[in-house]
Amino acid sequence: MNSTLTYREAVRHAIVEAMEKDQTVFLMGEDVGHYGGGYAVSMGLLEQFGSERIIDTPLSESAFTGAGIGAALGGMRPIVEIMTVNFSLLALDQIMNNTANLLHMSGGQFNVPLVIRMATGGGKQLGAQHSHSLEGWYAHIPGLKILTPYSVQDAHDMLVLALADPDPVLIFEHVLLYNKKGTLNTDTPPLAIGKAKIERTGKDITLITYGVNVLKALEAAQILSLEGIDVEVIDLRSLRPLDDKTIMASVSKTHRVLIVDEGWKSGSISAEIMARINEQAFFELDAPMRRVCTAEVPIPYASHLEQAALPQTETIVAMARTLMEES
Amino acid sequence: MDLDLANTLYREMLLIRRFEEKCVEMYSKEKIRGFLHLYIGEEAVAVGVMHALNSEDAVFATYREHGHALARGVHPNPIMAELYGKEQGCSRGRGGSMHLFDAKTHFYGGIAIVTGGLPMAIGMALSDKMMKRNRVTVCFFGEGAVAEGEFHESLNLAALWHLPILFVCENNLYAMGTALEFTQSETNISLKAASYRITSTQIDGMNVTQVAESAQETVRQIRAGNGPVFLECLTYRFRAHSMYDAELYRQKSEVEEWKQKDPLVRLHQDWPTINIAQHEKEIAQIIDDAVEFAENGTLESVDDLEKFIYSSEVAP
Amino acid sequence: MTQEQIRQAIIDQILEIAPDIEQGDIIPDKNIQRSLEIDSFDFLKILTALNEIIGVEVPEKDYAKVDTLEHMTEYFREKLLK
Amino acid sequence: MSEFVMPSLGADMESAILMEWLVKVGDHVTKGQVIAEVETSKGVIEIEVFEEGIVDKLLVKEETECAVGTPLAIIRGSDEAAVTQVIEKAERIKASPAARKKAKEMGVELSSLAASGKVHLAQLETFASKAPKIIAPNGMRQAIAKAMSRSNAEIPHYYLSTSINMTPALNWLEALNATRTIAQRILPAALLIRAVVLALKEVPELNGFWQDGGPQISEQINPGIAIALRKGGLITPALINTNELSLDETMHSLGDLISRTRAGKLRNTEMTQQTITITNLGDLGVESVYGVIYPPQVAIVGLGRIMDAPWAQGDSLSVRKIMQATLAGDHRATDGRTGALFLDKLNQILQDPQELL
Repeated sequence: MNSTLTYREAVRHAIVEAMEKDQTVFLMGEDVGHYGGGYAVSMGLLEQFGSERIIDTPLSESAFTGAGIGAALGGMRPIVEIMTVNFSLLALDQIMNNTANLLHMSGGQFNVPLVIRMATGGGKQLGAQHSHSLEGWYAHIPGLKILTPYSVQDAHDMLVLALADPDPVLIFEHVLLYNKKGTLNTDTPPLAIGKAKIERTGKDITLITYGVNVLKALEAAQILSLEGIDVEVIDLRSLRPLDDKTIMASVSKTHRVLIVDEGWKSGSISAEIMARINEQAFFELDAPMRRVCTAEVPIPYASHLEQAALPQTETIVAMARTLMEES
Repeated sequence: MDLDLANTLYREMLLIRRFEEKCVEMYSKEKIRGFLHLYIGEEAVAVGVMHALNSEDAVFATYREHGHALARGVHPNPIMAELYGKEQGCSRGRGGSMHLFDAKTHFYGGIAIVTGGLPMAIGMALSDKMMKRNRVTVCFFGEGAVAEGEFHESLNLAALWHLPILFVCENNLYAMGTALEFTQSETNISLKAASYRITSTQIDGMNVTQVAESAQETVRQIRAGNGPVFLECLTYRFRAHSMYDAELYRQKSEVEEWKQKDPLVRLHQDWPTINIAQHEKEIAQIIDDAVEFAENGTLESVDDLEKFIYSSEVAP
Repeated sequence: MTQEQIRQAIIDQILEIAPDIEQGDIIPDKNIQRSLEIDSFDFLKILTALNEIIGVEVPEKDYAKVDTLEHMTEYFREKLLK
Repeated sequence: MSEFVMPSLGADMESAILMEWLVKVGDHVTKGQVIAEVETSKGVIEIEVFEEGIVDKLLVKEETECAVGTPLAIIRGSDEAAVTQVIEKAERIKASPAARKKAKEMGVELSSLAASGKVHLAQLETFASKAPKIIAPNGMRQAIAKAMSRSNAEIPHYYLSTSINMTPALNWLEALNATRTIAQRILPAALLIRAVVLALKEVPELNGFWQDGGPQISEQINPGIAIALRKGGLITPALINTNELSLDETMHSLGDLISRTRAGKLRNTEMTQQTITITNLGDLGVESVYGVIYPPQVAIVGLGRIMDAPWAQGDSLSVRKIMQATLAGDHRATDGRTGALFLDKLNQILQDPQELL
């Protein structure tokens, strides 16, 4: 079935679908019930499913994230919503020390089928404590799977995939995407975790990105195409595991790499991707790899500063031109 | 309480005592490495509480958990093998002393971040409640955990959600080397729990009879659907924080004083007919067997290093 | 020295001087120099070496009698018999 | 202090691979000492140093390809102090990894695309489209192709030919050889070279170069001897200073040169200092050879097969050993008259072979 809806509605759709189908699925987090969710994803769900399954938690990120782990160990399929990625740092002990480690340190006895959703990214003038992009950081941790849905389809599908996964999955929903409309097809099976998607084929540059920057990358590709620069845009979808195969195949075709990452450059997922290309496809490169990342500052409040800090369509276009000039 | 029960409790405490003494020996011989936190002196708490549980109940413990694992019924062989880092260990050598796990006995570790186990225990109890399983989750932690935010977050959730959970605070007076009075404005921990509207009692953790009876009663209440209970057990560790430390933070006389309250001695005083010689003999055999089992254990292939990161094979 | 030994000594020397030639390239009744592209220089080297091994010097006037492997073998055999 | 650079071992040589250093830092070297082996399109060649001194620094690792002129080593005078500053190396070609891979696949030297600076895929694609490269079976073929094309394009050749009665010379040689052990025998090839050299002494205009728009006569006579490699290909290394060699010495030097040519052990002077070329295809049975001059030389002597033929002398007709001698000359440097003079001298010498000793 095809329908047009927003990204937010697609996530909600997936939650409703899952909760209707499986009694063990429940949603827990700050303001997910009576308020309707910090980003209104769970609007109306309390009325539909009741307070036993749509659980408003106190401002106790560590406790309710840990409770998600315990419940998952106890046979439930919890979806833990953390309002924004910055707050997830309060739960880092549970996410890192417990969620990611349990299966391994128990010698394979205890897997944790936990789904954690959180809003990520800047662009809404929310300042330095509500605007960061730390998904690349989480991708550092073995034991976790890190998903970054860009499309309305993936906003839905990734939750479906995460709930079907036996291990902890973190989903990062970019705040600028919630209102984006798109088509949701519920008949085709979702593209698996760990598979990147080529959003646009091209022969000159491989542009690797994820989340909201796929949108900016596609805009940039459109502008560049008028100049005769043919950009291939890859939506990574999953930052852990990374789809090395799709990346390397594209690099082997275009010989030029541009990565757009809303994280900071230093120690970022873009750095990791570059390292992998270096390891696996060095002799395909015809120019130094380039990237557009967030400026190395806490995200400022003032709009012009915030916009200057974040990757923009224009900066992507400019970097693509540089890349072409270099080869 | 009868002689049979006294014999059982004595035997379990003795097993923990002798097992850990063997651990010290094996640590000295470098068979066991890493941190080794000994429970010697505190045996009455784990043994008394576990006695109140049935086989379906869930247990979360800390890095000082050899005693809890043994009292819970995890076989000494895989525990010793785990300390040896062998693949026959209860965590396949992936965990070590601080991370004993056992699915069969619902023993969830072995969580070595202070207070880290509390939120998970909350979740476990929550799942029991949501799935309408009549079982109890017991969560052990030290008095040092009280200083962490997760402690308060978790107690609040337990009370708020009316969860079937038993909090067991093993108050041995020292968080590593810092005495409780230096870190808490209110040193009566049971009062803190009570402030969350949790039924809370302070008991003598050196008296296994009292621990067992209190646990029996509280677990019965929890099963009856009366919500969480908090037991503060006053206890003492006879040995250093981890294997050896200089113990600069406490007086030798204080240690000697507490040793007068040794739970094994205490129980024997109450039940002089306990057949100590018989228990010693049998336990010596069990421990010899555990050492032999661990010695004969095999090392997991390094080829399998990256196993158990995900349930199925996933490229990084 | 048997005929076979002489023959083998000649073959060995040809292969020594012209390492790129394979034993199978040497056809018994074909002119050695032409068929194997051995120039007068190499030919002299071969005869010099064979002189050391077999002890027979081939004077220039007899060059026509040692043009093929067969002839050369026969030539040395006869000389040795005398 | 001086730089020892990759020598040019032929007008067509652009680069070579330094295969092996035969000296190490601190070694004392003498003028003319072979200090390294390099592999060129013509094979492995030993290269000599032209001054006396001490090896101060080796600048290039073994198995490195270097353009002609690349400093390979620093030689200091015996009394000079060791150099302390680092000698700047030739600018590295900055080829993208993809360009490097592609160039390797195409068999193109990056140095042929850029002497320095950057190389990207685009340059290789342009290169491929402009010069549809026929992949050469080997570099030697390419080198010959280049030199011969240049010769035919630039040099106006004239050709002369004469039949020479070789019977007196060969009879003389046979008698001489009959008195010698097999190891001391002289081959007709050496005898012919000796004869050519003696003739050149009389007609020196053919021994030299056409350079900078004018002829230059060389004092040394270093005939380039065409030596066929069995695996295909031809090299014409110089027999150095043949003008100072007796017949025996000529024979000996020729033997040494042929052996080293086939072993790939030539010296740089032998690769660069030819003053004329002698090609003798007689062994292959051809009757006459019309050669192509190897620039910047001005002549090539061709010697055909010596064969029995009817020979008229006065009224009588007899069978004699006859050889066709040809000369190709650079018409810019000499005229047919000079060539004719040379062939006549050659003939005279061969009729009176005693002179050859």
